[in-house]
Amino acid sequence: MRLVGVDMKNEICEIIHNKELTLGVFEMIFRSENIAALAMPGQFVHLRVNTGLYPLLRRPISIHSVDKTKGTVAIIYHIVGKGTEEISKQVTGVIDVMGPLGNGFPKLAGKKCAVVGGGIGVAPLLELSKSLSHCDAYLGFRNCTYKVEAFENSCNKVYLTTEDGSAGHKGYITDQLKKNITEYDVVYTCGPKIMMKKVMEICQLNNVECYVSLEERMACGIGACLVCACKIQEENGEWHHKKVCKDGPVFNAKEVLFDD
Amino acid sequence: MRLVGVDMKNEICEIIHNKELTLGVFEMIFRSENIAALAMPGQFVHLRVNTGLYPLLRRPISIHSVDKTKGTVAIIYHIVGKGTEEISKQVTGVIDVMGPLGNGFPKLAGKKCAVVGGGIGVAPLLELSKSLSHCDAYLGFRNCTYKVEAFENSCNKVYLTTEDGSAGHKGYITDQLKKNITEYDVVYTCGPKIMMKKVMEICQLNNVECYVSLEERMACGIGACLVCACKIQEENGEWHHKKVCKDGPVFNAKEVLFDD
Amino acid sequence: MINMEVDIGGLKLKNPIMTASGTYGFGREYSEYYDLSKLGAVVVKGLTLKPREGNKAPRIAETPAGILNSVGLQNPGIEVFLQQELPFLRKYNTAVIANIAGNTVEEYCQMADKLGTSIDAIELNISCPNVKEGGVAFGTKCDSVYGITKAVKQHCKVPLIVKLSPNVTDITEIALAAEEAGADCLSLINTLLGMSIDINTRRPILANVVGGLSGPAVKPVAVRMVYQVAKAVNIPVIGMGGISSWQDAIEFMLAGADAVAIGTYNFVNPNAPIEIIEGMVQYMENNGCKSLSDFKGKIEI
Amino acid sequence: MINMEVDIGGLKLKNPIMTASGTYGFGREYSEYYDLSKLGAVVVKGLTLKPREGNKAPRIAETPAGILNSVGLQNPGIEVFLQQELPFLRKYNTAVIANIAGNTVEEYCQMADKLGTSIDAIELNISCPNVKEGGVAFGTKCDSVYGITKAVKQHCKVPLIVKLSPNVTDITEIALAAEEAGADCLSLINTLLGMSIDINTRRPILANVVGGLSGPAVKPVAVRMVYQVAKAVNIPVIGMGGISSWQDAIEFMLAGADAVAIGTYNFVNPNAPIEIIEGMVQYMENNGCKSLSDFKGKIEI
Ligand SMILES: Cc1cc2nc3c(=O)[nH]c(=O)nc-3n(C[C@H](O)[C@H](O)[C@H](O)COP(=O)(O)OP(=O)(O)OC[C@H]3O[C@@H](n4cnc5c(N)ncnc54)[C@H](O)[C@@H]3O)c2cc1C
Ligand SMILES: Cc1cc2nc3c(=O)[nH]c(=O)nc-3n(C[C@H](O)[C@H](O)[C@H](O)COP(=O)(O)OP(=O)(O)OC[C@H]3O[C@@H](n4cnc5c(N)ncnc54)[C@H](O)[C@@H]3O)c2cc1C
Ligand SMILES: Cc1cc2nc3c(=O)[nH]c(=O)nc-3n(C[C@H](O)[C@H](O)[C@H](O)COP(=O)(O)O)c2cc1C
Ligand SMILES: Cc1cc2nc3c(=O)[nH]c(=O)nc-3n(C[C@H](O)[C@H](O)[C@H](O)COP(=O)(O)O)c2cc1C
Ligand code: FES
Ligand code: FES
Repeated sequence: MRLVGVDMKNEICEIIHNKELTLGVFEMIFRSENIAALAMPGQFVHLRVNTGLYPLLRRPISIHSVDKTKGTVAIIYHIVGKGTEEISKQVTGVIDVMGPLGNGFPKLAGKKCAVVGGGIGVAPLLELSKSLSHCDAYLGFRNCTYKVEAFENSCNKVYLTTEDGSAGHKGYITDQLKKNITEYDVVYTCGPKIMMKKVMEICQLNNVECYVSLEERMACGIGACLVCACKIQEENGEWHHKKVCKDGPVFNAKEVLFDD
Repeated sequence: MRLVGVDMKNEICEIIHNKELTLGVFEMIFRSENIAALAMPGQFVHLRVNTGLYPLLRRPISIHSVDKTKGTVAIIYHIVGKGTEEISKQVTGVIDVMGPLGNGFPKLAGKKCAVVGGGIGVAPLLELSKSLSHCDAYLGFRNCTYKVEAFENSCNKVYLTTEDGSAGHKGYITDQLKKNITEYDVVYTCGPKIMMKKVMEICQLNNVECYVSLEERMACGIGACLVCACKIQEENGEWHHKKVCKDGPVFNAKEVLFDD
Repeated sequence: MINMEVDIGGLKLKNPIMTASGTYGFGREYSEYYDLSKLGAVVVKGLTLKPREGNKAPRIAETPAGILNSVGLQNPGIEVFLQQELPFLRKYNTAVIANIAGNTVEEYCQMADKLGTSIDAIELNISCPNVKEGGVAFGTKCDSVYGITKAVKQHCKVPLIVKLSPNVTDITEIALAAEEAGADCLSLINTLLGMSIDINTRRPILANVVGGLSGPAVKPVAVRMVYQVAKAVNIPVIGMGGISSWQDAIEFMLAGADAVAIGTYNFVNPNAPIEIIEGMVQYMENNGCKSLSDFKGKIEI
Repeated sequence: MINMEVDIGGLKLKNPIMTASGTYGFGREYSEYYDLSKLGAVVVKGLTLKPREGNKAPRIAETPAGILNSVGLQNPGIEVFLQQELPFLRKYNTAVIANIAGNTVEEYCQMADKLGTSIDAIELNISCPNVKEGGVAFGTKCDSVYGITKAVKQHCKVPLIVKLSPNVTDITEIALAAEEAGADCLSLINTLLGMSIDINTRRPILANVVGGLSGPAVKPVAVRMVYQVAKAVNIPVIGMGGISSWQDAIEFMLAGADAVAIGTYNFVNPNAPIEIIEGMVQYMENNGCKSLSDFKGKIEI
């Protein structure tokens, strides 16, 4: 007796390209008709690093964009450790991918939206911005910028900041957002925790709906192991540990409780 | 104060080629002027498998031949497990090599010699046969043969057997040796334990000096860890555990005690 | 015809491949990857009497060929399990084993009562390194293992599996205590207590400081313990700890395990249990084995 | 100026990097790779009163990120060590520590007598899993650890290091027993007891059936134990178990180790100890550390 559709699998996907965009930031495109067809902005894929037993676990990476006609998926990732470094070395061949996983950003029809991305956090926001009828982009980087043009094509207006002033405004992207916050109904954000906290604060003060994409260390990526806990507040004020991988990674900002 | 020369090191050597000779048997040539200059027939190199932590240990492989002018070293190896499989995949780039290690075959001037190799055991015998003034080769294979021509160039006579009769005589190489054993003063052998035992027996019966190259699982490869124990009988009849890596791999057959 | 059936202390499984507690939730997630009816048994996430939120994140660290976890028994409590999770699992033709953990012997007994015969077996988790009270403390002394096993056995209407901690001086001593107290089956190993430090932040990677080590790294310890325990006791043994391939599963069974569980490796390869079942069938065919007893415990010393 | 000196229970080392017993012979082999005078200390292969041939081969098996060994204390005996091996090591400006193992308490004491002050410290190996008599049995019970430490201490004219076995339920209990009995320093961990089976031959890979697990796989267990022990005792601690990089060495020192030893990784990279010393110097420079106490035990919980 089988009541649930058995349709998920890990796919062995052909790597089409895997190139450095800017210092330490890579873009990989791989072939998966399945993921390209199903993916929603904000979902992620779970990649197996093909060097055997160390690192043992898969690595979660957001889906950056998909090409449904070609059946391809693009991701952008930053080299921060062993796993991402190994992935960056796989320039040809195949990669073992689970996905699309998690819940994407809710798309609210007819609203005025802003996407606010910090660094590699811009990755999941591009596809989202394309799917929104009215959207501005706020992109904050430390020094190197990437994918700005793509946002310029998909958004009304792009605000750009770098911490060193090498491109766009010098400073933090949240300062730009603060100035214009009253123009928006909904804000979507992904980036360093400290930036997202700030964005959440700005939205709350101005009664703007806000969705955040959380990050936590993962094992299974599908909700079975409970290692990716985040604190989520219920309507009644109680908090519970929810799973970033399955209940998220996107949450409504008003539910999210950050420790410290 | 430093009394011993600190001249050994593990070298990162450029791989010049790494190709399949016959089903599952590969030849690798890498550059190492140091090893090419110092190596004696019967010595081995200890190769690091470059996939990280599993397999963790290096793999001992006999030096097959060296080209002193070009400064290159050739090895022949059989894929039997994870380590050799990974090594076979490294077709370009570099490999981390310790060597030359161990004691080679003693070359006895002016003697009539035979080298007896079984399968991959032929590897260390080629260079030896080249250095002997009078040498016949006995080469036994299961089905695929390799390097026979090279022995034909370096030896007086080459006896060849395969178990399936696909090349040379059908049968075991030890049967060939038995017929001619009285022609030799010294026999050098390397191959499966069962073959070497047989060779040792034939030599003993005929009072022919015999040197065997032993194999044992290794860790350090240089004599520090004592994992590569073999039983060696002293003149007085007592046996001791000696180190295949440092005291061998070549031993005088009359000292060797095989268990079971 | 190959028969993979095995009896683990009164519970018959169609094959010896189970999933390890805590690595498999309540089966829902992996049911989207394959038909759970193919499994010998599903062992569910460790249950407690009341819901538990578990430890703070980060709850996971990677180590050479292994992982450290400090989930800390997050679970919805036994009532929610019975009402909302068990019915789902019951749609499949596979045995369901409840892994339970309590703060006191009484709590364990109460849980056994509540579970009654609604599940196929109970696995007593007296070896979880990630909770302050109870947990590992119960599992490391012979007399407490004996006491708790004996007590729960009286409340347990289904086969009782006692899960052993590897963090002990002599595992056979503990195994014998559990057997003597009436355990129907033993399972081992739970995780080894470990720790990992981020040298940049100078903090432990796990918010809980220490955690349980699992994955391929622990396999040699697990195989040794299964071998020792299987020799010492007369009840079936479920082996686990680092199994990632059918070869590993066979290794545990040669060492004496009657069945095996796949834990950490589910995270790496969601189809691992199925591939291991298939590989084992192939192995049996290639080696002319008609039933598991043709190789179980057949290590030659 | 960076000062890497450390005092391990009365013995001053120029730096905290030592080589682990049994992985380094008597130093001869690695002396061909680098100048031994660069090391904080060399710990020699475990010595016994009489020469020992050790166990049958195979004595090594590979496991995920680790190795199992069953050398079984092959060594030429303490007399030959003193006459033929020690003089060689004494040519170098590094501390020499003798690791000793006996079948009885008396044997340990006799060896301490024979060693006298010819070595710089004695490491008591009461935790070798590869010998039948004595060995691990001494090391797993508090009273026997106390007894043997106390006895040997009376015969020991140099600092006494007690090497702890990880195969115990509570390592701090054992550590405290050793401290109370007069140990000047503790070292840990020795190997974890493990086993590996060749599924084709159905035999254990090691002729000795079981062996000791070491290498990166055990690092999280070792770090946890060093952390626990360093918190519990007031004597210095030498940490080891799976160290393969300077980062690992720093991790052990943050956990509380005063010095560290490199074992298995010598086999992989013969220059590992030197590279680790160099990496540690670099780390100290980058982090503005003037002495080891600037980071030793400085884990933030
Ligand atoms: C839902 C989700 C989406 C993500 N999308 C992207 C993306 O589009 N591009 C990108 O560059 N990165 C993304 N990340 C972060 C990315 O997963 C980590 O940078 C990566 O796992 C680091 O692996 P490593 O081996 O290189 O680093 P290591 O530091 O060696 O990793 C050690 C461990 O920490 C975990 N880890 C380290 N950093 C993070 C992190 N920030 N979040 C979660 N786990 C972490 C690793 O998975 C691993 O278990 C995402 C994370 C999540 C949870
Ligand atoms: C001195 C010496 C010279 C050798 N020369 C050659 C050669 O020229 N060509 C060649 O193909 N092979 C040679 N071998 C054997 C070779 O070292 C093994 O086949 C190889 O280590 C197997 O590694 P693996 O990972 O592929 O196999 P696995 O079976 O995965 O290895 C598992 C473990 O067993 C050890 N092992 C397996 N087989 C042997 C063996 N026969 N001898 C020693 N250790 C073994 C491995 O090193 C490893 O520790 C030599 C061995 C020695 C000791
Ligand atoms: C994330 C995680 C959670 C676990 N939770 C439990 C649990 O709730 N109860 C339990 O008895 N064991 C638990 N375990 C231990 C496993 O069931 C198993 O005994 C151990 O992981 C060894 O097997 P493995 O190496 O295949 O993972 C957990 C293990 C992991 C990795
Ligand atoms: C081959 C081998 C032989 C060993 N022999 C001894 C020994 O004689 N005495 C001892 O106290 N420890 C011995 N050990 C244990 C090591 O000293 C060390 O405690 C252990 O290997 C953990 O460190 P590592 O992971 O860095 O190897 C031996 C270890 C190995 C691998
Ligand atoms: S990663 Fe396993 S539950 Fe989220
Ligand atoms: S391999 Fe270490 S002594 Fe021979």
